[in-house]
Amino acid sequence: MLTYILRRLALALSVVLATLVSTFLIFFAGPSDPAQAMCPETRCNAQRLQQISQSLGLDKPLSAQFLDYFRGLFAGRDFFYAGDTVHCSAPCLGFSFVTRRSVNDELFSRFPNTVVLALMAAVVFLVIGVTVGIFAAVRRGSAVDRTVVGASQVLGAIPYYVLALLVALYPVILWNVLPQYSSLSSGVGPYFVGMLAPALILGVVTSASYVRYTRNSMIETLSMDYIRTARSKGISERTVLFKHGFRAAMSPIATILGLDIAALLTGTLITEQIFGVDGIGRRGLDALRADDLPVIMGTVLIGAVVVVIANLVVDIAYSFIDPRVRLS
Amino acid sequence: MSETLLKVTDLERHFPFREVQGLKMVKANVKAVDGISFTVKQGQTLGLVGESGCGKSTTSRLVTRLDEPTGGTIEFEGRDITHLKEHQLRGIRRDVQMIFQDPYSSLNPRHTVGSILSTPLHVHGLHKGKEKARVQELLELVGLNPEHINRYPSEFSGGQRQRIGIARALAVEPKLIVADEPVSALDVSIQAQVMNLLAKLRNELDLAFIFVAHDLGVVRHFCDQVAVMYLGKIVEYGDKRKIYDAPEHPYTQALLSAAPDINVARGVAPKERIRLVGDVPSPIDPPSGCRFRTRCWKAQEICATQEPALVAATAEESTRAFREGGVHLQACHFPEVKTSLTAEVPA
Amino acid sequence: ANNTGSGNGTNGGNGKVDTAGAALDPNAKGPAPEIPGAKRGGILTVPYSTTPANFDPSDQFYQDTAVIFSLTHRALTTYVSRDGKQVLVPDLATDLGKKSEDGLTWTFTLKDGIKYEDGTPVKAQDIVFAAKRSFDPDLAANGPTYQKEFFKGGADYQGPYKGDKNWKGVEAPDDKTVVFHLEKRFETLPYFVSFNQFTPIPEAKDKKADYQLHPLATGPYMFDKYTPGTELTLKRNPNWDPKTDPARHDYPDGFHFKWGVDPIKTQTAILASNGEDATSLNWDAIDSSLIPQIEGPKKAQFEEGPSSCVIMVNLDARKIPLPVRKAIAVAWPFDSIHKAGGETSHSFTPASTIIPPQIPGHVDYVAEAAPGFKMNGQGDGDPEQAKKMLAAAGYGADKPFELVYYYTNDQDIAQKVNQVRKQALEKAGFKVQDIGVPNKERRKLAGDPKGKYNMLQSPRGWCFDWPSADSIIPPTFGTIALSQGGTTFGNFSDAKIDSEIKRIQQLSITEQGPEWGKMDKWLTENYLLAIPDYNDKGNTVFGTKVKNVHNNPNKGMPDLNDVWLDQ
Amino acid sequence: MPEPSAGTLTEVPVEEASTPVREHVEVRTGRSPGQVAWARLKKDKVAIVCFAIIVFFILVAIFAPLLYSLEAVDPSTGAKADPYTTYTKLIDFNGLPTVGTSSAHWLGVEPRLGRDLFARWAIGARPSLIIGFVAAAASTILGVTFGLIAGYLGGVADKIISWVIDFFLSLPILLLVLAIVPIMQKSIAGAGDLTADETSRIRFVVLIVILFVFGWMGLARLVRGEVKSLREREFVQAARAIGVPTRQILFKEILPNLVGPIIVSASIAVPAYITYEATLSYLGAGLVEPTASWGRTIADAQNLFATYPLWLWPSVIGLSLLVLALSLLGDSIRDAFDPTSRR
Amino acid sequence: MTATANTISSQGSEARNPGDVVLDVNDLSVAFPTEEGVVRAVSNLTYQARLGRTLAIVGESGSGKSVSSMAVLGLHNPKRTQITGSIKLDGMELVGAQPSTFQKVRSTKAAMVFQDPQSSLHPFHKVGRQIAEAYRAHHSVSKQVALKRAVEMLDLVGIPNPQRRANQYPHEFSGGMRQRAMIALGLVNDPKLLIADEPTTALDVTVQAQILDLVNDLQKEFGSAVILITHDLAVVAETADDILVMYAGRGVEKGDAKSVLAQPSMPYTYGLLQSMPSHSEDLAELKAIKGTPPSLLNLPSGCSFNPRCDFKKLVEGDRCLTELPEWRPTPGLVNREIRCHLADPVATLQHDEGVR
Ligand SMILES: Nc1ncnc2c1ncn2[C@@H]1O[C@H](COP(=O)(O)OP(=O)(O)OP(=O)(O)O)[C@@H](O)[C@H]1O
Ligand SMILES: Nc1ncnc2c1ncn2[C@@H]1O[C@H](COP(=O)(O)OP(=O)(O)OP(=O)(O)O)[C@@H](O)[C@H]1O
Ligand SMILES: [Mg+2]
Ligand SMILES: [Mg+2]
Repeated sequence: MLTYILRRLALALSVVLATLVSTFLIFFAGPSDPAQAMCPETRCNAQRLQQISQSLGLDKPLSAQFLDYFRGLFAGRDFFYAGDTVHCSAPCLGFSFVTRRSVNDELFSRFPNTVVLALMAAVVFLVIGVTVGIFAAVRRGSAVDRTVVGASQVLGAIPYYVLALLVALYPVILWNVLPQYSSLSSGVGPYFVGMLAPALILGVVTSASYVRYTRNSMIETLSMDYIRTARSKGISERTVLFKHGFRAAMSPIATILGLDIAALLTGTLITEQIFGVDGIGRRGLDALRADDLPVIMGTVLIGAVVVVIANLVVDIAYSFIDPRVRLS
Repeated sequence: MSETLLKVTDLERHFPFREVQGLKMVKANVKAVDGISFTVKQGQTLGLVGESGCGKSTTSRLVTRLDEPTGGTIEFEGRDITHLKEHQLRGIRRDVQMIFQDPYSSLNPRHTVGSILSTPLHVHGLHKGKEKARVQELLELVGLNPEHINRYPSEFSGGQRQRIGIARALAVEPKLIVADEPVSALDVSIQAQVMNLLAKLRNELDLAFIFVAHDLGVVRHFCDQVAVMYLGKIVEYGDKRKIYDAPEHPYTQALLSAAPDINVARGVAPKERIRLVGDVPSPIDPPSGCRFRTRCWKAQEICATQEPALVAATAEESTRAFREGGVHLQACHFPEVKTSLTAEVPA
Repeated sequence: ANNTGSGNGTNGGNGKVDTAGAALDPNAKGPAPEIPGAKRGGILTVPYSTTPANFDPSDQFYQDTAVIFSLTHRALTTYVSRDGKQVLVPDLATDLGKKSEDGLTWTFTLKDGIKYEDGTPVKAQDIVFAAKRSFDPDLAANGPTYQKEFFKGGADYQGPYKGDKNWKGVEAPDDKTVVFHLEKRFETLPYFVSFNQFTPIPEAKDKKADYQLHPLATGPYMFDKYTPGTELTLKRNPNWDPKTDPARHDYPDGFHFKWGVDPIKTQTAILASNGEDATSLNWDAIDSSLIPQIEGPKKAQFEEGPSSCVIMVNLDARKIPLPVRKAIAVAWPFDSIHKAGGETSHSFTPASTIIPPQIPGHVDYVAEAAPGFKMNGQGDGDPEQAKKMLAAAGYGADKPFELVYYYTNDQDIAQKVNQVRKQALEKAGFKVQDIGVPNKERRKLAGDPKGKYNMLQSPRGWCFDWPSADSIIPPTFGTIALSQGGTTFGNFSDAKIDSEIKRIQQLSITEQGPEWGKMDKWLTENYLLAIPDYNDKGNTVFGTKVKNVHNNPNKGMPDLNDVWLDQ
Repeated sequence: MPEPSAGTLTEVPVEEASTPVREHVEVRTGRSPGQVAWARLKKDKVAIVCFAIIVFFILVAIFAPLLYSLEAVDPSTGAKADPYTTYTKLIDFNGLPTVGTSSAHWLGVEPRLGRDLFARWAIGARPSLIIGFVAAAASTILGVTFGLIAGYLGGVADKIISWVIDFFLSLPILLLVLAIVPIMQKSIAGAGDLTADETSRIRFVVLIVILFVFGWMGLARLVRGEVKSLREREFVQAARAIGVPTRQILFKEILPNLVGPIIVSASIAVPAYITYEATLSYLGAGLVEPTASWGRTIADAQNLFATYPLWLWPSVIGLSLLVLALSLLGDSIRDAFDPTSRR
Repeated sequence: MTATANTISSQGSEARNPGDVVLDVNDLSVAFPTEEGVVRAVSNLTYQARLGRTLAIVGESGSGKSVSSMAVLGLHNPKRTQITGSIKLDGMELVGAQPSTFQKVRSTKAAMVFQDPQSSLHPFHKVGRQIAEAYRAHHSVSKQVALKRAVEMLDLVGIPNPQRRANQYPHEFSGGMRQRAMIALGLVNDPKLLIADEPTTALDVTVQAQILDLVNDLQKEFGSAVILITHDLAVVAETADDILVMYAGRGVEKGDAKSVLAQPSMPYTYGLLQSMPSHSEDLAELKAIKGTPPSLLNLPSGCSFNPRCDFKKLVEGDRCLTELPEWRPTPGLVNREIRCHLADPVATLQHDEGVR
């Protein structure tokens, strides 16, 4: 068990490190010039470019730049700006010359919104996906099953953003049945109520695939020998389904969930964009438009770390769900 | 006396793995096969019996060089093949063949019978240009319809598939066939067909066999010599008759007594059963000294400290073996030595 | 067309402004006159699509932040809207400044009783500090650059942190007096000091990069919560004294700005006016899908008016001879490009001049590119006529004239416009090399005078910084920009043009207007360095409870100071 | 040990009057697993309908020019429509078309530009299909190769490849792709200047490359797992015992057994890539003008879906229907290859 | 209906005394409609199980042993299975019974021990809990009490240190212990009938002996009826009282176990015995039954065994090929029944064995 966790941890770390290196290379060694991108129009000239390069350390060799960045992640880092040092505490993701703020301020303040959206959506798709999936599995082959599976297919086939746009427009703006997003500063209640529409549509659309995963997993589980044993004990069919079938059927779903975190981030990105939720995805997109490399890189890194951690958590949780894993 | 085909000396296969104990990373070994020796002579059949996990399959895989030993030597026709590389093994691949246990997974479901049987011919460049005829011949040899050359394995029953597996092994005209539980997966009625076929081929083609099985009846029926394995070691080795009728090692005795006997229905008194307690210990950390001591009713202190060698039980036995040729070795500090072979069951 | 500042008070109409003098009211006093029927209370929500980079007063140059700062920050001067016209009035200063004889020293005196939001008094030194701060290359990276050009020693000054401590371009001899020393005459300085760069910043409270998180207010509102890049809420400033302020009202209780919203959804929502949307206002260009609404049932929720920008088709006169420039003007598919660009009848008015109508001195004329072919920014061009003109200039099918330009290939609309433009130009017999580059890069490439293009270099248009052609023609046609390594309309260096600019700039502010107007016509008729395309319009969509919205023609945005909410 | 019943379910051999010496097998199901799957597929009505839909779209894509040439000559422009020529004459000053559906424009014309919507719709099927199929083919090859290597060789190669898979799977791909598309476009283009047509062609290539570079991991993981278990299967051991060279074992013994999972995974990849392309186009990192693609059209038309529905919906329907048909067909294929699944 | 010689009528009443019929299966047929056609897994099966006795059901793989016994507990999916005939368990008719009826009788009246203990125990639940659950399903007791009972049961089946073992997961058990746990699970509610479906096939010889001894001991202790499903005739010889030989879904021979094995009277049973190496260990060649079992999709007409039968020539006409033989007492033997057309099977087979 410990071996397993340690090995898993080492893997996670190496993946994060590799993400760090590769995104760094893509962005800072790629064809676009970060200083140029950050140089404001009205006052951009050679001198200014050089100042930015210097302040960001872009004039140093790439390896030194990377070391600076890397050190910043663990020990924090100082930037020279307006004749002043701006301290960016660990884990320092850099400093944006576009907004003059440390990337941490930019992203960590928005990260909770993304997390709330993703979690609310996850609740929606897990609840819908699992209940409907089990229902379909138990009624396998019936008209209900076919309808459910068909509907999930159709839902999955329509481009997500079209659905999201429709929801953002009709129920939210025009019919006013679901409230619009408002930031946490306008109150906890309105904030969560405002998250409802984006979380619902993201959750419902994502649930389409979970309905199918759950259904398939449940069908497979129900064909296992130990389910037959459970039945032969004379316990109720409900107990068989939920106590014996459900837990075993859920463990592959947990794995899929871990793998799906990356996809969920994609979903939140589009959702944030459409519903105006102030999350890191949307911030990342803005940064892309503004060529704000430190922020883009910070977003990618945070995303990677989230995925890695989620996978790690799922894997370790999995070993608690399935006692067989604990030994290996 | 026929010449020695295969000579295995102190064969060893340890599977290393790593494990965290507390905060340390510890290297450990699964001692699947831990120093076994035997010989197989031309035209002879050696039976390998023992409980699950005792290393029978691993031995088969080592002998066929599908796996590389971590110790000991394997000599085939006097040539050391222990550590040959894949390309050096080509000759051996012709002379030593294998028949597998599972008739379902041992045939590639994507290949027709014809292609399964002609692959060895192509690989070794045998019967060039006449492969098809040879394949049909092989099919006929194992009692299948030669016209079924274009069928897929899924279209055959288990017994028929096992015949295809046998035909494949025969395709390269080997001298030694290692059969790892070739009939365990088959029903009784089919098992008999396959056994008969193997016996027929053995006689017709003068083949040597290493025959792995856990069914003692099957081994008794088919083999000349028997090696009884326990936890990666041979505990008793000798002529079939000796082993079955006068087992000396307690484990062999327990094994034989545990096998139910159909003759009970005919009024033969049931054997007195030796009840072993517990299960086979883990091969990762086998008991010290004699490996069987943890389940043995004869175990004494010496068994824990000293590993018994595989030797003849008594001096007389040793001389008898020398005189008559039939070996009988065992590895127990306290072997049961029966002087007369009286327990024979009337045929 | 709207216009601004006419001396005759109520005479709104279409009357031409021939003097700018009346657009100044040095004697204006607070408080600002009450708006009939206006009620106090409510929060006005303002969601819009762009996101201000920051709120450092030293760094502001954009219209949206200027509108927001107009609620919170007071500079030396400011504008008031009188009968739909913009008038420059003193704000923190007692008048519009006193000029020395040689015009190289200006003196402003501060009013009494002006306080920051925390109750501390505003001193002249604070304005001097702010002015110096606007030179910092980091903090004021995006701000205007006039101060560098005109203030004494401004060209090399690096601001209060890194710069020369003894720099004396701006001084405060005492707590109430601000003195500007100039390098050369700067007749429009009173306009310039209405910029946020001249709102006071107390040096003791300066936090450099972090000052933007809460710049100290002097206006009726102050920062409440600010989430950079996301939103800003304003609340009332208890230390604002309306009696000192001739320009501002404080009807709503607060404002809530939200950035980066999807304009179409926002406008749709505001037109539907459910809940908070009824007290919301958006100043993005109206989307064509909503035009049926704002022309029909929702007419009352829409306001439009001129903005400060004029858009041109820029030609590189160094590389394209005049006859070909004229042929381009004849071939140009104005209407198609406007349609493809998503422009609507509410987003622009076709232009035939360089100076937009609301600027004093504007001369309304329509030049001809060919006999009978008027350059009025309308129609889809005449490819046959253009072909003939090209032939006359020696170009034909065998030897086509090649037009080379950069276009943005990472924006959908730009790609579409390019399709239309290319097809039309090719139809007129030009060979077209359209070089697609990402937007950021296009700005760089098209702003490089040595670029590969021969047309559509920067600038695409020009938005004036104050209502005088002085802030339009010199920066866009003068050689200075070109010699400093920038691009201009035409990229053309011509001694005659330069001397004419210099001559007009020496005139007093009131005399300049008509002269610029004449120069505008002269430039187009004789040079055609850039083809006038259109004047941009500002649009405002607002909820049913938002009242008294009117467009500020200097900004193309509503004056939020005058808006009130009907709760 | 009894025979596994899964096998006997579908493959019960029939024994008829046999001669004493050798057995005759009277075979009813004389087919390889692939053939069995194919036979099942042919019986699957859903699969056939889906297949028909896909073929329909493929035909539309191939014969798009022919299709729109059937439209009548527009009386006001005096020309036959094509997907690229703009006719702003047909557009009013607010950008909305002044003509509706007509014999000259079966689906009307595009707001703002006046291009023929039917022509664009028909030709717009091409990018989706090409990108979907080419990227799926490429990622399949990549995934299978890596999976085979990792699974069969094991050891260091396996560790490295598995790690790379994990690494790719933890990247927030969409954001990265959005950032990389322009960078890659630049690298491909080099220093040269690109016209609109060149840009759109390069974008096409970039998209395909990106889709498969970020899309092979799932299959590689699957193939690796399968190979790992196949490797231990006795028929592979048998091949080794016979002396079959490794390469031949990989390609002749193992690969044919992966046909099922590979086809299934490829059939799932195609609709996924098509959807992904549309999403990228929506976010501005997809195809560019003047390419006509459904994803682009949807992105363009999203705000006018109520005001001018003809613009948006044909593409949404086309895309959704194609994706739906492809994924249902994928399901059917999977079922056909999986003897235990019965819907 | 049954023609067993010493029928003890127990229809409709509860079985209490040794020898009472607990399970009365009558003309049972089980068929599965599949894509390829209807699989007739069990046809016209009739047998009884009695208290205190062990009935062995033997036959080759696929002969319907498991399917028929699973029908007793109603473990087939009712939507995909056609079951006809009658199954009376302790007087209760189970064919066509409600799911609730099955729930009541499972584990209390009849319990089943499955072939593969590895896959038959839930991998995620602790062994003790799995056993306790079965107890609680039929007794309203607290969890602790049920768990105590589970520990007792584990002790009973000879698992050392049952208290600790109850708290472990199945994968921490060895194969033999798992099978013991399965047996404990089967017996926890003191059923009158225990069906053990090949309980030792997956086990080693020494462990197999332990388990068989255990089942025998427990039967003596509880006096319940045991149905032992196996394909190992030697096991039958040592453990069973009665035997039912199945071939292709049908019973073909039944009677006293020892008697049947010593003196088979149906060619298939005879063939099976002949092909066992331990039966004829010194013969150079085993006497194998030729051919393979038929497809259940398409059973041969007449006697299902006819394509493989060496003796069908001895039956006049082609009755073997056209007419399904009915159950009849074996001529010349008491307490034995066969389905075979042979006029004098005993003599015929004895003669054949003599020839060899
Ligand atoms: N590749 C391997 N890695 C680690 N351990 C192995 C490996 N192969 C076999 N073993 C271990 O070696 C021991 C002997 O295995 P082997 O398969 O030879 O037994 P066997 O006698 O054939 O058993 P069975 O009767 O079950 O087939 C077992 O404990 C097994 O777990
Ligand atoms: N659900 C099902 N659908 C279709 N056929 C089935 C089903 N269950 C069992 N069968 C078939 O019924 C036949 C009898 O199966 P059964 O499991 O009873 O055999 P068995 O005698 O127990 O054999 P074994 O010794 O292999 O356990 C087999 O051919 C099997 O394939
Ligand atoms: Mg083995
Ligand atoms: Mg069975």
